[in-house]
Amino acid sequence: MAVIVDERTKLVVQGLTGAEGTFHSLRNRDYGTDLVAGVTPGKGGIQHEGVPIFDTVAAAVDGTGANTSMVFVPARFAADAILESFEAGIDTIVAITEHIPAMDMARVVTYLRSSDRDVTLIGPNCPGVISPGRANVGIIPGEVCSQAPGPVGFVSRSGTLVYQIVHELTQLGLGQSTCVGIGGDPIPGSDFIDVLSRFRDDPETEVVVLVGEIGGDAEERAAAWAKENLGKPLVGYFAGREAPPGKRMGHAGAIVSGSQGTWQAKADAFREAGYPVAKNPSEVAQLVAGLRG
Amino acid sequence: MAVIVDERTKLVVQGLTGAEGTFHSLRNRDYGTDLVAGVTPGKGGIQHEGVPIFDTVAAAVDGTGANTSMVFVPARFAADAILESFEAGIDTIVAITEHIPAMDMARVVTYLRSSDRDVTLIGPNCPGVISPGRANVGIIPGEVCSQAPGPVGFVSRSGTLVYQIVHELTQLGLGQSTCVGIGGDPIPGSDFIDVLSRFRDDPETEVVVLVGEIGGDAEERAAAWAKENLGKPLVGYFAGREAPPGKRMGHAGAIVSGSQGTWQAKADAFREAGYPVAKNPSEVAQLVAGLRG
Amino acid sequence: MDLFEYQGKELLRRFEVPVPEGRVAQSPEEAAEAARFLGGKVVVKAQVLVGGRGKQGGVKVVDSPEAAAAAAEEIMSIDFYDQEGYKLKTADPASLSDADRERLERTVPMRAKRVLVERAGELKDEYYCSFLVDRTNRSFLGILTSEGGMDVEEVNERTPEKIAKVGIDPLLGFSDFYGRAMTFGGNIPAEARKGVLAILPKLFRAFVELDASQIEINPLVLTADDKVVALDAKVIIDDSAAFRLPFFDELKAAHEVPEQERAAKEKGLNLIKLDGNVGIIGNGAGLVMSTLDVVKDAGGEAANFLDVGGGANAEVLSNALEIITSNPEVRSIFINIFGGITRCDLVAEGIIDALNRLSVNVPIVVRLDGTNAELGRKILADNPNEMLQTAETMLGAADLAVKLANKGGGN
Amino acid sequence: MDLFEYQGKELLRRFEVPVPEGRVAQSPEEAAEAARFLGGKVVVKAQVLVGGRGKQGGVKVVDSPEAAAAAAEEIMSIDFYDQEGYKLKTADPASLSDADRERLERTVPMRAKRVLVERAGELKDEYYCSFLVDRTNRSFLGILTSEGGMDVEEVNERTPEKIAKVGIDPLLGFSDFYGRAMTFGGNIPAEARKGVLAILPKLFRAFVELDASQIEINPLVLTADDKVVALDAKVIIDDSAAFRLPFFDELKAAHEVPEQERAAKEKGLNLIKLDGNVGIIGNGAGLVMSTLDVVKDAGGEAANFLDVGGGANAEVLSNALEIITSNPEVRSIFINIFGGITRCDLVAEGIIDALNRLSVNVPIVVRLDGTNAELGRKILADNPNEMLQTAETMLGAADLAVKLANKGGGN
Repeated sequence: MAVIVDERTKLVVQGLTGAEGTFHSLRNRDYGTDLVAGVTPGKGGIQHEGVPIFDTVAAAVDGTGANTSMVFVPARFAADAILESFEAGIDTIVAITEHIPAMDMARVVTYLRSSDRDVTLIGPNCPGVISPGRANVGIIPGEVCSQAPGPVGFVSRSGTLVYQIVHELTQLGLGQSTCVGIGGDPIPGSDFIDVLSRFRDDPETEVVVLVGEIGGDAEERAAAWAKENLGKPLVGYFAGREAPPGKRMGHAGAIVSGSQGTWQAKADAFREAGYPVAKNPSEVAQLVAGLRG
Repeated sequence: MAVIVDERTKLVVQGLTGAEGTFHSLRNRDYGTDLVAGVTPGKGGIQHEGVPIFDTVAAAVDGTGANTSMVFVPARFAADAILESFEAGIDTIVAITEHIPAMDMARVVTYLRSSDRDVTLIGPNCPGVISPGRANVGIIPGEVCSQAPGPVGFVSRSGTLVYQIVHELTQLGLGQSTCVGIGGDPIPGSDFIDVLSRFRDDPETEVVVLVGEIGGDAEERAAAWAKENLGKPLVGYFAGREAPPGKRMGHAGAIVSGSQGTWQAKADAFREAGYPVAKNPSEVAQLVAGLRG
Repeated sequence: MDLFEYQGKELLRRFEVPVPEGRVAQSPEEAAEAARFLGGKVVVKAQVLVGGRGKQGGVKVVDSPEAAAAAAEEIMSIDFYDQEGYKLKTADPASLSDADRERLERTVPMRAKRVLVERAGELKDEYYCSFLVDRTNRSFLGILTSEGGMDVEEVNERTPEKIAKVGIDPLLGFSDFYGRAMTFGGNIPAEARKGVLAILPKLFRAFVELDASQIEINPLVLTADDKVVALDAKVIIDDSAAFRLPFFDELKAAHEVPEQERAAKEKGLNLIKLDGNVGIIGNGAGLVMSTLDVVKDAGGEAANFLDVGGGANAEVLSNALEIITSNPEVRSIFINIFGGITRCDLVAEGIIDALNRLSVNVPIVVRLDGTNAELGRKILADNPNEMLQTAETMLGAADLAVKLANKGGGN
Repeated sequence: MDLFEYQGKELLRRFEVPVPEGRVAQSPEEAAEAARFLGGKVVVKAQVLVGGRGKQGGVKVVDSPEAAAAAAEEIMSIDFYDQEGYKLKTADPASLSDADRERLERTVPMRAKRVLVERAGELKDEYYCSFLVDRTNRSFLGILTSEGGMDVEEVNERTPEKIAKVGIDPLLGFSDFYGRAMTFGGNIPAEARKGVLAILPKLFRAFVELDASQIEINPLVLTADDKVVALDAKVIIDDSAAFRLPFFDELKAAHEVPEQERAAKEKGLNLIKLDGNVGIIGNGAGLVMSTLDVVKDAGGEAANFLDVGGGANAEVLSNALEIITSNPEVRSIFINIFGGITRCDLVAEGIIDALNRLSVNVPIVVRLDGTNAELGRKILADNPNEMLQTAETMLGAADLAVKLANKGGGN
């Protein structure tokens, strides 16, 4: 099982021939991911590091049966690249690119959600997804994870905190089913609830770790959803408890979310839902270990 | 049963307070349609000919439980009116207004089709829908139809040909389950196939009449669909056999449809699918009568 | 509204679509002046709304103002036929069927009132590109192929895989991947790719903002200096959007319409002139088309298509009769009304009014049904006129009208 | 980027959103000149990015150029606090908790470097309107209520039904029914309805085309002559869209940033200055925030937030250290790196380079983990420096850094 990526993943990388794209794509392949194609318009037909390159994602899908794409193109072309993958029939899209304008993502996410297809977009501005021992799509170093699949489902808005906290889990012998970095952008392709619902449905996942940050109300909503729907233990950690309060322009944000987005608000939401909140990254692993007895 | 409109129809009319809107809304009410509300922004709160008027469709739905809307507003406001009905939760929208720009309708139809809801838009530029003895939403004169429900499902691109041919059916004692004018616009809310599939699912409908026109390939596609899916007898009639061939600009149209849209192409498609084609309006009724033999 | 090439290009220029430099000319003198202004080799192109004007001599390359004037003069005297008509005209007469021969006889050729004089240049390659409202999918479609030129329909039949047909979501608009799908799918060669990829979003924006139902560029060319340019433009504007297109009326004014059609339009009537002798008045396009069909079945030929529309009243009917009777070819008139919104009593009043107002000397056959038909028939019966007859059914009325037309008479 | 009111209004004007006539002034003299130009009664408004500037004396109505100059002078000398800070500052000191008192001490007030001088007029009514990127629904939201003014959040808590919150489909864009849903739903009175319905699509267009994450008009007013005008404007622009906003850099230039933050930005580093004495360097915003938290738990206070980002190399680290050590408050530095894309060996090289290049005289605690961490630790061990210490864990490193900071020392 695992979620989002696994042994059945056949990966096409948009922007594979760039320096960053090459580096991480090959790392993913080295990890064991089935890297089948790259896409660079105008370079169709060549081989790059042993990977066949196509002009379009549609051609790559036709030629290789790719079912998952990773987006590594520059920000101004990335929204279009996501749409291209979607239209080519790709069902799992992992967008690493950061600084995609929110207007673009609002349109992209609306477009994907309005389709009849069941498409998963992770990111943008995210470190990707790794299912230990199965597949790695993104930039999460495989070494921080457990070598074999384990019982912990992990989801985080922050990138480097994925590394830090998964590393601590691994050191305590707590293997992971899948680790997902959803990214911290205003309009993510998948939010906490989307990923939690995948963990709910995954029989291998026995306990879930959610790593958030101050700002917005995604953590509060996740807690409310989990209480009603998750049916598995959940441990929360939120970075930024001591961060200086951000300047706030006007009232619109507060009218919408009804939350001030503070650490306290998030911690309260978790505790009220019956979920423990870790004080620091190390405590996350300790709390999970405690739950596992 | 019947399709699209029936005894459960609760009608709100957008543009009811205009002259045309009032005339036809009241005729629909006289026919027996449950006319519950009108919408005219800024006139909310008044009664017009005994019908409560609301500022928005949402308010009308809240206040009256309306589930069907009829759009009678001028062309430049009509696409927006359709969207308003949709967003207010209306499931059946009948747009009478003609001359709505095709760009607007392309956007509206795409928007409606991308929703999860099962929404039916009939029109624009159409005479509406009547289920004899049950409900009339539009401008089809109730007198041309059978007084009681009957076995014939009727669908037409042309408006006045609805009157002519339904009248001929009625005179031969061939009652109708529902008569639908889908309108002749380039981007109709419902096309022949949409309505045929409703007739397929309607146990009361035993035979279907399809009235088309030269141009486009809607009739050809309908024949192909019906052959595979309808499972009921179908009689075709197409106006324009002797119309002068229209001037044609460029190749685009032919590349798309692969059909020249001539009367012969449509008649061939029907005959190849095993369906009789009437030579004139009177023969439609005769062919149906023969099938009912 | 179908736009002339020069009109379409003028609009496309506003969207930064590269088109050749050119000037429109209404006379040989103006053509010479345009050629002088442009300098060097120019192409003189008939501005006429038919396909295949090149085959009919409507496009000439010349290299002096004098030659441009001569070309314009020649072009403006050509009888242009649409593609169907041209095929019939140039076929071996012996090979034509009776129907084809008849159709050819009925075909009225067109003249070009203007020529477009454009700077001529060397071309390396020709492509075909269009954006259109796709009725089949109720969406937008972009079409592109490296197999450009006039025979693209044949390419489509023989090797459809060479033509990229890319559905474009009307809400999403033109995201660049659509352009790549068109360009790579249409096998545009590498040297033209950048230029084509740059022109596509501009064409699409023009398509949407002009409320076009079609923009066809055939050929889209790669010039000797590696520029991608729209060498022709067939633009069709959605008449329903006229209210929001500030340029609509001005462009419309350049279109000539037959006098009778113009008079009808002025009175809000939709008339198309035909070549038979039975005048037709009906309400609703479908019913009028159907009326043409039954007239033909009865052995007659319609003199026109006239739709008085949904809410016809006495005045509309009276106007319609006035226009129909102004056609000297008409030998009988068939008024076929099925009242819905239209009330038959008002139709009858309009007929009586016209008979009183005009000196009508062709027989009129009236068939009324639907809303207030009884009342309408009574009004006609109460105002007897030797030119006026009624019929119970549409088919009966058609038979009678044709019989009367064939009997002769008329004005 | 949060725009100043005058910047937001300048942009909104391009979208034909009615705003009061006004001029921005950078000195009392310019304010007087602006008042002279405008004539009559004017309002002088502090251009400062805090909420509730009115309560703090930042908005004054005057009726002469001299009075405008005086108002500008006064306003430009006010210490402005954000709403939270102002609440603490004006509260009874005895009622403050220790944490609040500490927060107040750490709050740095702001000055207005500019005032906006606008023509003042009579108002009949005030409303609240905004468009924003709605993170919760991953869509757009339009908000409108007749209950305008500064207390709209309270209205939202007490009587949320008085506030129309209308989701706007990002693909569909602003169809007019959204405007009616906002206007009728927000109880806008009949006399203002037409003006509000006209302004909404313009505001929405500005929202989209400016790549705004928020446009808030509070108040949107009905003037004595029944015009609907945006009296204030809080516009936030999405920094990620800077590449396609030609005005971005110019507007950005008007924003003052602390010297250290500016220097960091020039080197591509994301730094926010804080008031403690433990310098922080980390990779990734989440890890840096988490580092602040553990420093606090260890009893320390961070001197800054500095994220070296995803792909930090030796040069970046060296620059980061240079900037941190330029802050005289810093007593110790905590470098917390978990290598993913970032390679720890390059980080170590950067540290060594900085130590060689600069005269660093505060202790540095380094914690390396992840990609090439072993190698990085070896490089540090091979280049011993009395100011340099390493730690195995993040928590251990935090403890050490805080202990060293509290011990004193420093440059």
